[in-house]
Amino acid sequence: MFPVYDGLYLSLMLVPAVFGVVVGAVPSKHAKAASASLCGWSALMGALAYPLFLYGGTVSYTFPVPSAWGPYSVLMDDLSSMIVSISSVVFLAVLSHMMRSASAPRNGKYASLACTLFIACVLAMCADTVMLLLMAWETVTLATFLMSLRGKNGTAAWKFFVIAHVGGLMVICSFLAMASYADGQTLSSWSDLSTVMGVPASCGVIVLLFVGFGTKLGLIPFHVWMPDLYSSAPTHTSALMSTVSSNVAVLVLFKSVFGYVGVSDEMYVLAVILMAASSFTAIWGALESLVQTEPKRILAYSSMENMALVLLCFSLGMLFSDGGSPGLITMVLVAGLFHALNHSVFKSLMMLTVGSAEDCTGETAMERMGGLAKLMPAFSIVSLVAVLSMAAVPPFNGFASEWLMVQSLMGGEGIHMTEIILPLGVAVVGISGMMAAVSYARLYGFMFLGRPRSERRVSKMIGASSLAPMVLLALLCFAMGIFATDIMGRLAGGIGASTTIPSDDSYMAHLAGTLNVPMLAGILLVSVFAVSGLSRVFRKKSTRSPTWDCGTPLTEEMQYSSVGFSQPLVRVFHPLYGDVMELSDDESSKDCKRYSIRFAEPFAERLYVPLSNLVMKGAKYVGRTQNGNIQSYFGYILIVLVTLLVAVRFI
Amino acid sequence: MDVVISGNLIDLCVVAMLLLSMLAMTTTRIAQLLNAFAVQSLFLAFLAFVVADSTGRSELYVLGAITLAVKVAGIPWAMKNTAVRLHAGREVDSTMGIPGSLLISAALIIVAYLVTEPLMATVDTITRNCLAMSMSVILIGLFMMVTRRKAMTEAVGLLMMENGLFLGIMSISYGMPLVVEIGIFFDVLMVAVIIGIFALRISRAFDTIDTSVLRRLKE
Amino acid sequence: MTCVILSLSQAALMIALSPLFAGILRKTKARMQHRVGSSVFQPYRDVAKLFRKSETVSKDASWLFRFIPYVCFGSMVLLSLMTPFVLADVAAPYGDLISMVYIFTLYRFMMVLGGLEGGSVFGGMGSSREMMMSVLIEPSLLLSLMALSGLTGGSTVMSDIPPALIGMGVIVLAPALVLAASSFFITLLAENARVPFDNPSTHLELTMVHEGMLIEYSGRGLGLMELSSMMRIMIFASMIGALFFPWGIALTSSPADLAVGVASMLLKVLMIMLAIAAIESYLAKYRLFRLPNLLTASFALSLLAMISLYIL
Amino acid sequence: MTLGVELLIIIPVAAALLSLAMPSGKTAAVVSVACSAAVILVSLPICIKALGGEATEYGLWYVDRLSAVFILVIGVVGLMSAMYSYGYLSRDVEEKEISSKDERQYHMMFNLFVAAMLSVCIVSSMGILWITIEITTLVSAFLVGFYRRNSALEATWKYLMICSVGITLGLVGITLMYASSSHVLGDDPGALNWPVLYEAAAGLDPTLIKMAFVFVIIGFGTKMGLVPMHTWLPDAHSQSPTPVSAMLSAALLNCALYAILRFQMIADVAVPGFASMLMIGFGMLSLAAAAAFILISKDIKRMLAYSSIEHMGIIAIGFGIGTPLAVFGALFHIIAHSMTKPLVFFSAGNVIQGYGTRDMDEVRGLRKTMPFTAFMLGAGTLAIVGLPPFSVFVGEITILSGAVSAGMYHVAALTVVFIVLVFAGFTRNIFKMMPGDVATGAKVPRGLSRSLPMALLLVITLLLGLFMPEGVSNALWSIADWFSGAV
Repeated sequence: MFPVYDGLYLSLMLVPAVFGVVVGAVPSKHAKAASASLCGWSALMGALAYPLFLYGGTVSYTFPVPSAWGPYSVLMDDLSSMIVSISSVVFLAVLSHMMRSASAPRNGKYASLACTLFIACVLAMCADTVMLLLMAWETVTLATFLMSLRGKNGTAAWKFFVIAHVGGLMVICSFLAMASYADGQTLSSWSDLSTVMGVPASCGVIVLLFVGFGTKLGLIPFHVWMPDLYSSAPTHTSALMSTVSSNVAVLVLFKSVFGYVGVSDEMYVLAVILMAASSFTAIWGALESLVQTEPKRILAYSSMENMALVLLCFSLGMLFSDGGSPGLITMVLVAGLFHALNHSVFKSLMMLTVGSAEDCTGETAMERMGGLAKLMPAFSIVSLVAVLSMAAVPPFNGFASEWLMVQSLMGGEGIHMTEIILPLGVAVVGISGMMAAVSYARLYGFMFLGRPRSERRVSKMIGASSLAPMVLLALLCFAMGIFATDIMGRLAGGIGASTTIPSDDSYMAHLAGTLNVPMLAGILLVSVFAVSGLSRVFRKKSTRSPTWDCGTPLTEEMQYSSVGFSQPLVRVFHPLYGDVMELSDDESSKDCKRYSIRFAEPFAERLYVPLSNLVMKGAKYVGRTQNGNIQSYFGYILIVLVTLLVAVRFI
Repeated sequence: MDVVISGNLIDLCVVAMLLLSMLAMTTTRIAQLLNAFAVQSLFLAFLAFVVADSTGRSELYVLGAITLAVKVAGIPWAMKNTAVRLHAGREVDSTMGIPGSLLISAALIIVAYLVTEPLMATVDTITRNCLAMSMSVILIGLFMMVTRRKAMTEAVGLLMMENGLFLGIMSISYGMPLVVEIGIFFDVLMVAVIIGIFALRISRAFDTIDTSVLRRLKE
Repeated sequence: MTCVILSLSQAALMIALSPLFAGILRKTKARMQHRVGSSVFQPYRDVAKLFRKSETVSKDASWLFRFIPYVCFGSMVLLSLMTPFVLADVAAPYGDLISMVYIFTLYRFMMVLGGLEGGSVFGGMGSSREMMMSVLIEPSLLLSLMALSGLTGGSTVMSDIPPALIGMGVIVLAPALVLAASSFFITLLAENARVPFDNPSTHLELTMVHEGMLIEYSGRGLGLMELSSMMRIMIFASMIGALFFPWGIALTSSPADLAVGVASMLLKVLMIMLAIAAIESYLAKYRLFRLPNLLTASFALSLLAMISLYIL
Repeated sequence: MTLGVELLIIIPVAAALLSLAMPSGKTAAVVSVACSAAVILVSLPICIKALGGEATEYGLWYVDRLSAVFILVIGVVGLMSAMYSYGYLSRDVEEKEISSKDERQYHMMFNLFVAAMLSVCIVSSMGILWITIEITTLVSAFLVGFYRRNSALEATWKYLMICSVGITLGLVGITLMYASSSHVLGDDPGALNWPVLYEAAAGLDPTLIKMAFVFVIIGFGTKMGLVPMHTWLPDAHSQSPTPVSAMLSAALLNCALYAILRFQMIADVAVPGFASMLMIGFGMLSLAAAAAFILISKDIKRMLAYSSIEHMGIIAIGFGIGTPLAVFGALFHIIAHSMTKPLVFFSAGNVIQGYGTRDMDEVRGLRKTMPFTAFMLGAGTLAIVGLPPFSVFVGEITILSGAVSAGMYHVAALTVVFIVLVFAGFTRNIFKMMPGDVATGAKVPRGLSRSLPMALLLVITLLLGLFMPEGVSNALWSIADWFSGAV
């Protein structure tokens, strides 16, 4: 594009959001609406990024004011613009759902923070200088933290904040290390730094990057904040956090590992370790999601599982660089990126679903919902799309990316030493995918199907304004599934442009013949509608009757419970759960005891609690030196003085 | 004066100062402590005169005179008065017994010797031997502050440290430029005065000048 | 064009024959248990009867309840169009092993949701157990297919596999193939709710899995669901016949080849049905929590298949 | 050309006398504000000239690039604190905690304090530098003990005694340095003047310089708040009036740092690497201990004091690393910390006066009770713990970057660990106060004199973090290059 237009486009996208930040802070009744609409405009502009890229090429711009580390500049290349576009659409949908949602905070500050988040995400995705990237990335953390504060959830938000900060500092350190080897602060000029850095340093940097971004994506053991925060933060915060900011993390991680550092074939061991970590995370996320009783907690673990699959793909990409064909590397990376994009679409849809359901019923526990499909059929259709996409069922988008993952795992055979690793990888994808599907079936089944499970009736129906963004996202789920091969091709092109992996179309060409989602969808739809059409033509009488009750009238509670539903699997994987059987007195009767099972997150109980106790103990120990006695204080000075003098004398 | 004689005199003064520091560590009465300090300051002043005489640096006379006026007479007198007025008691409260204090003081002297030993070669003043002594006086002064509980004894420790410091200044460089020297001296005086002001305020507020009551600000 | 016609007609053949094989299975089982058993054509009659009957739908069920049988049936139609049956290479543009696995997931997912509709306890229980099994099946299913594709050069396109295996000759009856096939056979039993995983002929509350999910269905819906499950076992059987032991399958569309293909395929499916019948007669249904052992064994078999692929 | 460096002392001293003569406390406060503004105005031409690379040197005075940074920081912090003092003390007067006469005395001491701190940065002789630093202690002792409560007296006593011991040790260091310089320069009266010393640094005796630096870093480090000599700091900061705490933290500690830096520059030439090692060691120790203290503190002002220790530690590490990048970061961090910490102190001051307690466990519902203060406290907290887009973030990562590019990975790693601990403790303690219902009985302090300096500081720290004009960046880089001997 021409430089003038680059600046114009960026200012059309970012300036309204900047105004939105300010406008939202004004104490006025209309602040929220004004700020959110400004942000909406920005998101709309953001959605145009990829079309504009196709039309005019890379957008690059340097801001007129410099930072302490030289200029701020922005470069929107192939991959960035695509991810910016999709993220912006998601952002727009979440934002427009927020406008009318009953549970969203009503003041303008929330919208103002959303504007901040949007700016930070966009800038992080297309930053071209280190400082801008690091600032934007940390601002993403900050904005999500502030957006997630609500009522008394301070501890959950704080946990997130601290863990994310740990990650942020790791990311910062890794970028600083890269910067110390590269010449200059311009990211687009960095490539294949591993040749300069040497293998140990670049492995260190890659580990820092994985763990650093992994804190946001829920890599074990940094995932402990996720369930608490997702369930206690406002819905739209969780939606944006798990989708848009995850996209940012994935994109930057991808660019840094495969572009800036560059992967070399000596990183075999590291790749295997990272693979193991992400596999474990995926299985853990899926396992834990089975025992959660709040929809949002399920979604938290599901995000963890999905993001772990993305990380798995990236680590496979590293593994394949040791002898794999460039086409294969590209394919597995495409799978990862595509899955991240898909995840952002279906997860935001699911988050909005859960949020709307909570708005309608006023309940947050799955155990007390149910029967929504009968009351709100349109809502249930849209949500079914989300659930099916998440469960990786054809012809929706989740299927396409998981297909590609499995395909590349299968195609990776014969590469150095991978005989055992790849089958295990396939098993991981299979088992975690299926477990996740179980937990989505459970989620959908217990929210939408059956009879309402509590006396409280649905207080209000979902409005068209809430449904519209969800329909948009559902259509996107479908479209991204249908046009999967096209999107994969584009992503492959983007990968070629932003990394040093030579582009190789052989696999993609082969792919087009194998994965044929339109064909699958076509046959499926034709056969479903043909048969259902036929049965409409030859209509038979249909009567409504109560569910078979074996002679006892069925009440709300006489249904299978969501805890019972996953019990068989819990029994199978019992040793892995940190479930605690608790015996307590029953309030209703003196002689009765009540058994309950509590599923505590083992990582929180066994790792974080002891760790924080240890730190606090150490801190208290140090604190005792400040004992108020001035004589001890003089003593410290004397001791330090004598020690140093003696040291200087003899060393 | 003959160089040898002045050298001997200087050594004598310095050793006396160190001995007085040790003596101060063994005192159990405030009055004794103040006396020890006054005598130590007297030796310091004398030392200044000797050095001034043997090197011909007349500003050291001024310094000696001020020391005489302030440290030998003024401060000990003021402190004695305050101690009486405040009913501060005659005892010096120490957190450590006399033998222990003396042993540690001796150890500090050894440390001072060890660390200053390489410096001896680099300084070419006639008073350079005093360096180790001055370091010892400083360290012992600091150690006195560590072991003594009363505000007044802590102040004396600080003043003794400063005596050691002035000894050091003279021993390695025959004194700093006069402006600096005078400034430093008045500063020290100001410190003494202000510490005195606050010691008064504290004694009024807490009815004691035992600093062990000042322990409420802590973690 | 001939390709499309052949493909459609072989799918039609599969759909048409599936109740027959279900009948054969039942009949064989009955004979092995020294019963007379119903006619091999009984399943046709059952389905036809169900289609004619009026439907009773639970008051608590939503639109999804009526929709699910169509989706289940549709996905089975899709699968039968994808699977090589008589002719190896008809399904080329979309017939892919991995897609296939995921279409099975769709089928199962929908069936589970159907079980949860209506709020019946039986449905919930069936769904719950079905989900447990499917989690444990999934890795071994994927791995056995991976071994298969690894054996034939890494392609996951179904129509590539029979010619590749046949081209390799009999040496290909390597441990890998046998192990993968046996693992796949176990998943067949599990997926199709056969003994020892489930007893298709019982409606005992505490034991049923598959039937539990269907308990609220009646009339046409039930008919479609029954038909789909017969098609499912047919598809699995023909996958074993066409992919693991493809000898005899038609590689070209010449009439002679096709005739041999039809004959050999029917024979292979018949053998598999007989094997299932034998197993069902000689084994009892396992306790629910013993099933993981069996499925882990299947997983181990498929993993061994993968290993032997490289090591042997 | 002489630019009237003396004015930097004369103006505040005159203002001190004037404020004592004022009829009321409020007019005295106006005098203080005017004085600080005048100081900034007067210092601007001097500093700009100095930053341009041209040192001003005549008589006792010496102002170069390094001093210019500190002068400007003291000027701005002084102005903000003077403004804040207006509202803060008049509230105390209203509540009969202090009398109007006390208020005037306060302003007198305040202006003297400013004068003392400015004089630290403009004198040439290291001996006089020592004197001026001692004067800052003496003057500020009265400010620390301004509320004549027992606890304030205790804090003052500790402050005075510990700092006097420290400063005495510092003088030993100066003496040793003088000994080595007079050895080289002979009996030159300028042998303690910094430019002369710096010129002759290469010829100074390494053993003496090493020992001198040990004394200097312990002595002035006491004043700067390096662990384990920091013990006076939390007491003094927590007991003094809030504007004074801000001054102590954001200006006074810098003065001591300034003195250490002057010595470090000499020591780095005479004994390369030695001073750096000590700076990193003490910096790391300070950072570690501050992290521990912040985790357990309950008193908001003590926590902020520990945070100052932490930042002084980070700055010391930055200067210790000594590469131009790290020094640049450390210089930036000085400015960033000094612009941010008063903001946090001022908002904490509002909380303290509003709720009547310093205990963070007793403060709840801040967001609803005092929205403005809560916002400022929140923003200030985020800024001080090093989150973008605030300036402390830039300073911290620049220092980290210096550590990484100098190959000191262990330094970087440890720094990160402690920064995280500080972050965790600080945010937990502060954000715990935010939620909840309106606190009954809280007396919300209001007034432009409070909100204006806070708003200004927020804007400054934000702008500093986001943008840096090329002129400023060049000036800081030139200092960094000069400091690290890269020129």
